[in-house]
Amino acid sequence: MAEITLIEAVTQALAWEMGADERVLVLGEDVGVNGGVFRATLGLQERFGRDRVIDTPLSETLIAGMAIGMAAQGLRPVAEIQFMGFIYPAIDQMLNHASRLRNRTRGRLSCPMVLRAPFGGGIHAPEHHSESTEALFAHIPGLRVVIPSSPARAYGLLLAAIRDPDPVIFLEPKRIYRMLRESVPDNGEAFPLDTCYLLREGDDLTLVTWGAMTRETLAAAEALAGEGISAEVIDLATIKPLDSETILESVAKTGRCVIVHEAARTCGVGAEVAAVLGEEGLFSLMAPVQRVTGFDTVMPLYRLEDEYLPSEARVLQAAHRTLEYR
Amino acid sequence: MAEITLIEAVTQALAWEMGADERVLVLGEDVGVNGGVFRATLGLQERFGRDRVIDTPLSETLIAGMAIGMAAQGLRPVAEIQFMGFIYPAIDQMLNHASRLRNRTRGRLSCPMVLRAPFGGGIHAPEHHSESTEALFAHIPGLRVVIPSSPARAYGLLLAAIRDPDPVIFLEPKRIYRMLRESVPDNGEAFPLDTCYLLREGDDLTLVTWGAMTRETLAAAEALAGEGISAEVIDLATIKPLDSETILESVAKTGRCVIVHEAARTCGVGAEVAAVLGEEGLFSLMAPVQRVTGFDTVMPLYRLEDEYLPSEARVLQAAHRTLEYR
Amino acid sequence: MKQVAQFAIDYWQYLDSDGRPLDELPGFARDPDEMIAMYRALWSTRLFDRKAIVLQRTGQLGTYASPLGQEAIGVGVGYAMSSGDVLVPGYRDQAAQFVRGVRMTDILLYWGGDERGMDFAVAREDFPISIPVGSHACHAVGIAYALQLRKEPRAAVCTLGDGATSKGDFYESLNAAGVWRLPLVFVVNNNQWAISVRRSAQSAAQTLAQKAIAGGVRGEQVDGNDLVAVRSRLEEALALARAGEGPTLIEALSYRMGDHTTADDARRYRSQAELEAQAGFDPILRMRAWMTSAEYWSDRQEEALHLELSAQVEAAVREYLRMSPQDRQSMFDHLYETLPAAYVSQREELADTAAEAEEPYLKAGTYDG
Amino acid sequence: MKQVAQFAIDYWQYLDSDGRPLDELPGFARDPDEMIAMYRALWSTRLFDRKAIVLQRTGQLGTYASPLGQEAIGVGVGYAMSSGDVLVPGYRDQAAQFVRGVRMTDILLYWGGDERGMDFAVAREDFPISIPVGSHACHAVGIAYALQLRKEPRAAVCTLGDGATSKGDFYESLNAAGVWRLPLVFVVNNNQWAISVRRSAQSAAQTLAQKAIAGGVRGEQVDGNDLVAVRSRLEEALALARAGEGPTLIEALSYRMGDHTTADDARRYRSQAELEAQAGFDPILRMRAWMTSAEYWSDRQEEALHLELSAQVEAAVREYLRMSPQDRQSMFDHLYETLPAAYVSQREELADTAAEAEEPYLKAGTYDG
Ligand SMILES: Cc1ncc(C[n+]2csc(CCOP(=O)(O)OP(=O)(O)O)c2C)c(N)n1
Ligand SMILES: Cc1ncc(C[n+]2csc(CCOP(=O)(O)OP(=O)(O)O)c2C)c(N)n1
Ligand SMILES: [Mg+2]
Ligand SMILES: [Mg+2]
Repeated sequence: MAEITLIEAVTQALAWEMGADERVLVLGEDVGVNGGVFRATLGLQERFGRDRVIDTPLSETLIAGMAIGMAAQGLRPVAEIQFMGFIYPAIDQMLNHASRLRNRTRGRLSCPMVLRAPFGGGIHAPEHHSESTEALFAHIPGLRVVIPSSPARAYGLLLAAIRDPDPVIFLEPKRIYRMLRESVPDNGEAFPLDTCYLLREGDDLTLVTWGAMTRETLAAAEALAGEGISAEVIDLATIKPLDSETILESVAKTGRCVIVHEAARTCGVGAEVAAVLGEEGLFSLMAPVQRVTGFDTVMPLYRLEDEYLPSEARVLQAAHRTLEYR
Repeated sequence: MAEITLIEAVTQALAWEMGADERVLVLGEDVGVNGGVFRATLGLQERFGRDRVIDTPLSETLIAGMAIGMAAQGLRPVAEIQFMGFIYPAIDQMLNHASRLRNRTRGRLSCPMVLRAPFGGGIHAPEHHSESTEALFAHIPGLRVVIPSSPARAYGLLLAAIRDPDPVIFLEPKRIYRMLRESVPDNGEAFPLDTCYLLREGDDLTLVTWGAMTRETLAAAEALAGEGISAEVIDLATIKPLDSETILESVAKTGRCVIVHEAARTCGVGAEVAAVLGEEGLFSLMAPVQRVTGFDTVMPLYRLEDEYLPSEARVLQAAHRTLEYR
Repeated sequence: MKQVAQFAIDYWQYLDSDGRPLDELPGFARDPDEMIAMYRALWSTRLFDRKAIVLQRTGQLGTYASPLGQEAIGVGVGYAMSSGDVLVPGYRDQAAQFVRGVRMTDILLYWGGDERGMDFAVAREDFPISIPVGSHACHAVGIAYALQLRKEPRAAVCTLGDGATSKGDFYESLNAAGVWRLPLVFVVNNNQWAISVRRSAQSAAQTLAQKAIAGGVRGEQVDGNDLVAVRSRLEEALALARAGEGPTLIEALSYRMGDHTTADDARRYRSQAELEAQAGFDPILRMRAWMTSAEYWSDRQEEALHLELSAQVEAAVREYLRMSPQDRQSMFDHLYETLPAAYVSQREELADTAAEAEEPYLKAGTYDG
Repeated sequence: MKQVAQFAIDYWQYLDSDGRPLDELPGFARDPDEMIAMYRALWSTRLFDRKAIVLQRTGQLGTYASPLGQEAIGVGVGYAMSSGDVLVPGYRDQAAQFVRGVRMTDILLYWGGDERGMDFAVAREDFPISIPVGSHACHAVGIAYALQLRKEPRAAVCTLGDGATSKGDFYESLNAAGVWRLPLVFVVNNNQWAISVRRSAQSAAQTLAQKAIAGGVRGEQVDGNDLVAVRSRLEEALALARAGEGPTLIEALSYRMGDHTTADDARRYRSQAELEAQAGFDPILRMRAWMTSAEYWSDRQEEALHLELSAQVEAAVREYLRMSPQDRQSMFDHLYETLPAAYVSQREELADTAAEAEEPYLKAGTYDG
């Protein structure tokens, strides 16, 4: 079986599900003949036609809003926002409508839609193309927010997101779109949502992360192993709802936790993880929880973006700080 | 001196500053002859003219976006969003532009604007009129987010917000717009931003809150006093940037902390406060940090809204839970 | 310099303000039963409206938006639509919703702060009303797209106000509907006001119908207080929509005779004189005058109708007032199809916490929104 | 039924595609120096553009958006504007920015990932490029409002693309500009494509100029490859704006001869034949043909011009490549006027952390955006 990249896994999942379920369709800017600017929808229009692979006008509010109408009609729209930097005009639709259509109609109507967007820094893209603002969506009741960190999880989680009966924000870490390959059987098997994925077992400390930062975090864990320190690495994968049990169990074992994310620190999803630990895991904590995050600044243009993004070195620093407490 | 309500204090601050600084102007829906749906801008158009008290078309993206253009031109726009439920189309402008105009131009242009909006539940308003989503803004680098909880602080903080050289989101807890009166000298004196306000001193535990929930929190502190428990009450007031020092000092003294907010729990500003405590105050904590918040559900229509909002009873329960740890 | 494009906006009216036909009337007007049914619908909305305002004033209903004087738009929309069409309404479209089969009790529940008012027993594909102005136009695009994709001879109708035409989401929707030639009709109730902002302050466009031109969409004006004209133009637009001829924007000219909502006091910003000048254009009086002259209708029938409809309204109100509130845990029951494990404990916490004794009605009218 | 409103869209052109005057030319065309200056500006943009693409291809510049074939729009805008006017540009408006005095080095710095490229030494009230398509239209409204409020005889110009006309923020801005009769000119560079989406898939409107009708605003088309026409229509619109006659929307018809950006490969979605069909409409060839026939310009001058401008471009490139990156702490230095205490420790943390050795240029072209 050929090994594929994360972005190819996204395409593979879309193609599988469109083939299996004619209610599924794709819409967004340049998703048609161009296959999306990252090629996530490559070949889909040829295969499934222009009616189901829809190039929209340049209108992000519309993209989200019409997906809601489609979903209410029983379709399974997968809408693409070209970059997360352009998702903000869609927040109104996601917050005021998608997240609550089922609730407000007491289940009469529902909103099984997926809103996909590439996000995060590190590819030296232009201004407004590199932010990570998943926390905005994680705060909105009624939504799911899912972030894959490997080709296999991209495939399995996207299938799950499309099949989920409620709205899902599916954020794709574009820095690792093509960074690694693995073989991903095209078998239509979804992965579970609402659960963390354990990327590495360990006893000495817990590293919690998601998305592209799994790379630096795993690298840090490897480096720590070289020092004889055994780090557990947890990929949140679904950041809303949060599987706090897995995190709490891990920290109950290790007593130490470093949270790593690209987004700005203040009110990032790391804060929620830390809060859960402070509420429900306080007495297992042997050291202060550390957050290694993007800074509370505007994401700089690309010359300085590597200074902004958490590095393996910063993760290691934090891990060491955590381990100093005895 | 007459005693005034919080909403009157807002009007008083606007009138003062418009009188003192001709660069200040007000814009929004129905802010003109109608004086705003809550009367925040009552009488301003008569006094300062239609050019400086501007009824806009029904266009929230425009309201925020044109304020940015005005601010860049040296004006000091105070833009009103009629209810926070309609602020979301303005997020794109605040996140992608207002928050970074100074930064991206290396200080050549800046954005001294205020975006005001009434927020929160408890007045039995229609759907979409009662949410508290301050956390969305608190996550955005480059913004300030300010929430007054008394007439005096509304006056002093709004003046400070207008005079601040950077963009400020000013959220007004509408439940207490007319709930209490105090005398607020109309002297043009601003209150400091970026600092918490200590509403009540105490030694046994720290209650952290902001906005309308200061009422229930103070009431709980009073009830605790009756039981011989001395609670310190901190009003964050500026939720971004967060004055964590004041909180840490208080918790260093009390060892216990309950955070109270109306917004949904997950990724609310309470998470950030809890995270800061877990990072920098871990060893003062004698009990898990408790969050008493709105639930992670859609804000219900008004028949059930009082069940959604944190009550004095829920604050007391949490306080007692916290005090059980010895 | 050469001219490369020309456009024109037409205005439609069948009955003048005294109910005199200006032209040959459309076919449905020759069917007395049909006309009487429509006339009933006007009155049932108006009587409902009167009662709802009383309920609000007496603390038995929350903020409520009255369609007073604009009932012909909703009734016309409702009668032009087939049951298989989908309505995506604003908050002032009770008249259309009633014709579609939404119960008065539902509308009361909604403004009474109870989500069950959005769980319609019929018209189950219709959207509940949209409070965020203009935002529902996008939903209508998605719905119309679904109908078109499935090649169903159905159409969607989206109703909104003059103020809503200033919103970007309305425009994005209009434009997209044009691109895909969707089976979608936008109906703008131009009642001249958006709360305190008059039509002229909302846009320099001399008509709102011409907004359609920006999307390459058909646009026209209709006298919104002329029920015959509204229904007729809607039927035409819907027929075109179902036949694959694409969307239409219809601006229905009317006037908001009441306050914006019960939380508003329009005397603050508009003159009594302006209001009085509109009194002669009432859509119900106009229909009655014509129906009387056509000998479809008598004073005796009028009296009986009021008695009958008032009883219906009273029954709905009784049902509304009798309904006990939902369980507090209900706020978790429809959040997701299956409540995620992460929130189960919150649901339990909620069930455990006894809130203070609760007063389910509106607190003092502290705002206008 | 009666007609209540009529509209028409005009199309303006002065030089045909071979540079032959179609009409009496505007006054400025009789001034050889002025025309030569404009012609220089066309070429300096084009030579800059060629160089920028080379820099990107060789890993010395990030993603970059070429204005190839559309230079006349920017130059016309730049020359029509007074220095006191304010430009609110998109990302494909280098030509206008250069005329306004923005340095080539600044544009290189911007696409080279360095914020200092937005700190213009002149035109200091002009906005930097807006990447979020359409969003800057709102800023232009605010700027124009400020100019009008202060009764200054100045105007704002907002440039955007055909794709941007589908955005709600563009429409909200257009509509508001109409309401307040603001001194504001919207210039739509209709280059027929928004990345891979053709003009016809963007809107069913037969012209983009007619979008103006939705806001009650003047709208017209101009041949965007005819520099004389662009400047002339802009001058007219700006004169009206400054005279209190309100906003204008000008659709400048052109064609995107290059890829969307250096990250795009247009061959994926458009045919070679379509591209070739456009080759004869080049704005520079057209100007040169006319200038030659008017005896304003010779082949000898042309040669000298290329040498001179190439040297200028090279100098700018050298300056760009010589600039050392900003301190990493700079990312906190302009975040607020004064860095709040809460973030001081983050700034220190940043200063302390040595990031891995850094490669400041674009990583492989993994996307098109
Ligand atoms: C997006 C949004 N902004 C503001 C409001 C507050 N608001 C409610 S109704 C209204 C005026 C709407 O006017 P119009 O569209 O003409 O409809 P009408 O109420 O006249 O029927 C406003 C500003 C809202 N509900 N939604
Ligand atoms: C709001 C927003 N959505 C999407 C994008 C990604 N994007 C960049 S340019 C572009 C196409 C713009 O087309 P047009 O307005 O015609 O301008 P052109 O590039 O042709 O000059 C898109 C979709 C963006 N920058 N902003
Ligand atoms: Mg109206
Ligand atoms: Mg274009």
